[in-house]
Amino acid sequence: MALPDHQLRQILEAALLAVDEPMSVDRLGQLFLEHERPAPKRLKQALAEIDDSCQGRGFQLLETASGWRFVTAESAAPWVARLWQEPPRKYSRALVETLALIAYRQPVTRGDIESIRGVSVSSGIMRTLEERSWVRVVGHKEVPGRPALYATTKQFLDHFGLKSLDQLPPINAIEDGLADLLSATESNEGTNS
Amino acid sequence: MALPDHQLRQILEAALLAVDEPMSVDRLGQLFLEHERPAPKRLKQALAEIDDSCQGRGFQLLETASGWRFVTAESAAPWVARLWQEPPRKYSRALVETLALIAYRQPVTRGDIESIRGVSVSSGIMRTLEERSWVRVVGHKEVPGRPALYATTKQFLDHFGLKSLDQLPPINAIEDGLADLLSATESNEGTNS
Amino acid sequence: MAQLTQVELPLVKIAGRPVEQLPEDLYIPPEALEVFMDAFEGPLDFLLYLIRRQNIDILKVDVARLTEQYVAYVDAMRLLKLELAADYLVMAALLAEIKSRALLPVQASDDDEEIDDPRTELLRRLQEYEQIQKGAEHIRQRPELGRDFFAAQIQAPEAGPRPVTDLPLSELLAAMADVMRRASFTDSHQVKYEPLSTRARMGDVLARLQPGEFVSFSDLLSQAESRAGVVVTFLATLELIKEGLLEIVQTQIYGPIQIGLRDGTA
Repeated sequence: MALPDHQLRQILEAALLAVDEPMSVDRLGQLFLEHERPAPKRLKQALAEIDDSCQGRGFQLLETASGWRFVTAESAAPWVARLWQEPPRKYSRALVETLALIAYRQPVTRGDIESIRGVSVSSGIMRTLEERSWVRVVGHKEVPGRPALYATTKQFLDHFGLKSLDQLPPINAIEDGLADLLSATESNEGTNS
Repeated sequence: MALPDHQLRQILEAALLAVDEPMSVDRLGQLFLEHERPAPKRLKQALAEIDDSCQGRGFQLLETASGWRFVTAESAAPWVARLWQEPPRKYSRALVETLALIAYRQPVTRGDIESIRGVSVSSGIMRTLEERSWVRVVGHKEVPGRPALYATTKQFLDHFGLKSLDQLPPINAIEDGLADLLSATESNEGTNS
Repeated sequence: MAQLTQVELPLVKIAGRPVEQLPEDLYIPPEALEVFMDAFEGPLDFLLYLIRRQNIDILKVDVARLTEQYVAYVDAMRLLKLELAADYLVMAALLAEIKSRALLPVQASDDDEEIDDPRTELLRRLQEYEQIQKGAEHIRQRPELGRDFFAAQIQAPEAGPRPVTDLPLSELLAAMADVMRRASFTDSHQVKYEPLSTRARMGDVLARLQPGEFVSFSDLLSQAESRAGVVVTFLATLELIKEGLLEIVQTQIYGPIQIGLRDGTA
């Protein structure tokens, strides 16, 4: 006994608004009793319809790594932010660069981070990133001292509205360029000598 | 410099969704800088329009004594409520035995149950049985301390699909059944050894 | 070649005015230089700044010129006796080495060509760090929860009563059998069982009665639905009286028999 489309949308909207975290399609399916449970495909279809119906409104449906959630429209952010006394936190360059390094080069050790940035990484930064649940230790490198290997988390993706790391623009595009340069440099030096 | 209507509605929607408590018209007004702040009348007009636009959706705008807030649509309540349901409870052995004794020996005091089971009955068990409406206090025994006398209820019968207590098999039948079962087990063990 | 997005220059403010470029031949107040250098994340970051200032690709950097600029700043810092992280001095030494190598003829033996070339290694590091800075910029520009969008959460109905697993009758009976088996081991009680219907009716009768209130016995009986019911109710009442739970009162001979809960305080 399938639920009518409009009722399905209503239930999904209500559940997504009632819960203060992203919900996976699987978890949304759990809302329904077995005999009425829509197939994942139908759920996704309904979510897409809800998404469409948010055009021009003060809220939007966002799909991130952990699932779907309603968030306020970005256009309303300057006003909504006034609800809170403190302005949103600003992150230091060191923190964002460390986060970027972990995001783009994971899994990495603290030593890797330090060698790429050319300066030591403060424990405070690693602690902040871990406290925010943006990075976590995913293992240990099998070298002397067994340093921890860090990687980003689902919460990191959720926080920045990302479905997966692929959604971050690539940064290595010039790596091939470097290879070209190296060979060019060598041949140059060769001719110079 | 007044904000256009659609932008005003967007901002109000976003703010009401971001805050999990009712917001007064006054507080909603505080979202806006002085030069753009709409008059209370215009705010109320915008709220009424938002309310209209929620027809048939999974949420609705509600005006309470302390202000406006979004709540989930009542029609979605049965599904949304499932979000918070804890997993079904399992009943402990002690509870089932206590219930069985009350069913067969009613009306009984807690002392009676304890003396038959040979162990004390926790208050938690009696409370659970009463909360489930399976047993209730039907009187007090006229002995020192006037202990409560427990009996099973109609809900108890309903739960087990019984029309009356007579439909419970007589004790000796259960005991015989058990004896059969035990002898069967024993003879099995006998053959095995 | 992929295009390089120009990353925002570190902004240094002196006396409220942003300083983007230090005049090279002018006197620099020591504090200003210190603040300026503080804006960098380390020697690599500073080198990237010097490269960007020339608005050229890292890969086309004139290392000799870069070295001169870098060393000039480091020397200025040392001259002014300002504290400078050791990393900066290490980098200065590396740059000096690169520069001196460039002046020497290239060694003939090229068994281990590129690995040992400090210039290549430096460019590789600069490029890698620049990529990370680009990555940091991508993250910075992402809309962020709590800044660009906020989680929506509204009031929802509360959870209903907690569901329970089914308790099947068989389990109830098995439990009873267990209890009885254990009770027969202890053996101290001789448990006598009235027919269940009597037991159940005893409960019903008690439930019907309010403390301090008497009902007529015939009223109780009339509750019974059948002849058998009357008998059961009668037996139940007798049992309750025997157990001292009920009080029976007759105010006059042949008068109605009144039944009530026995007063506990009596």
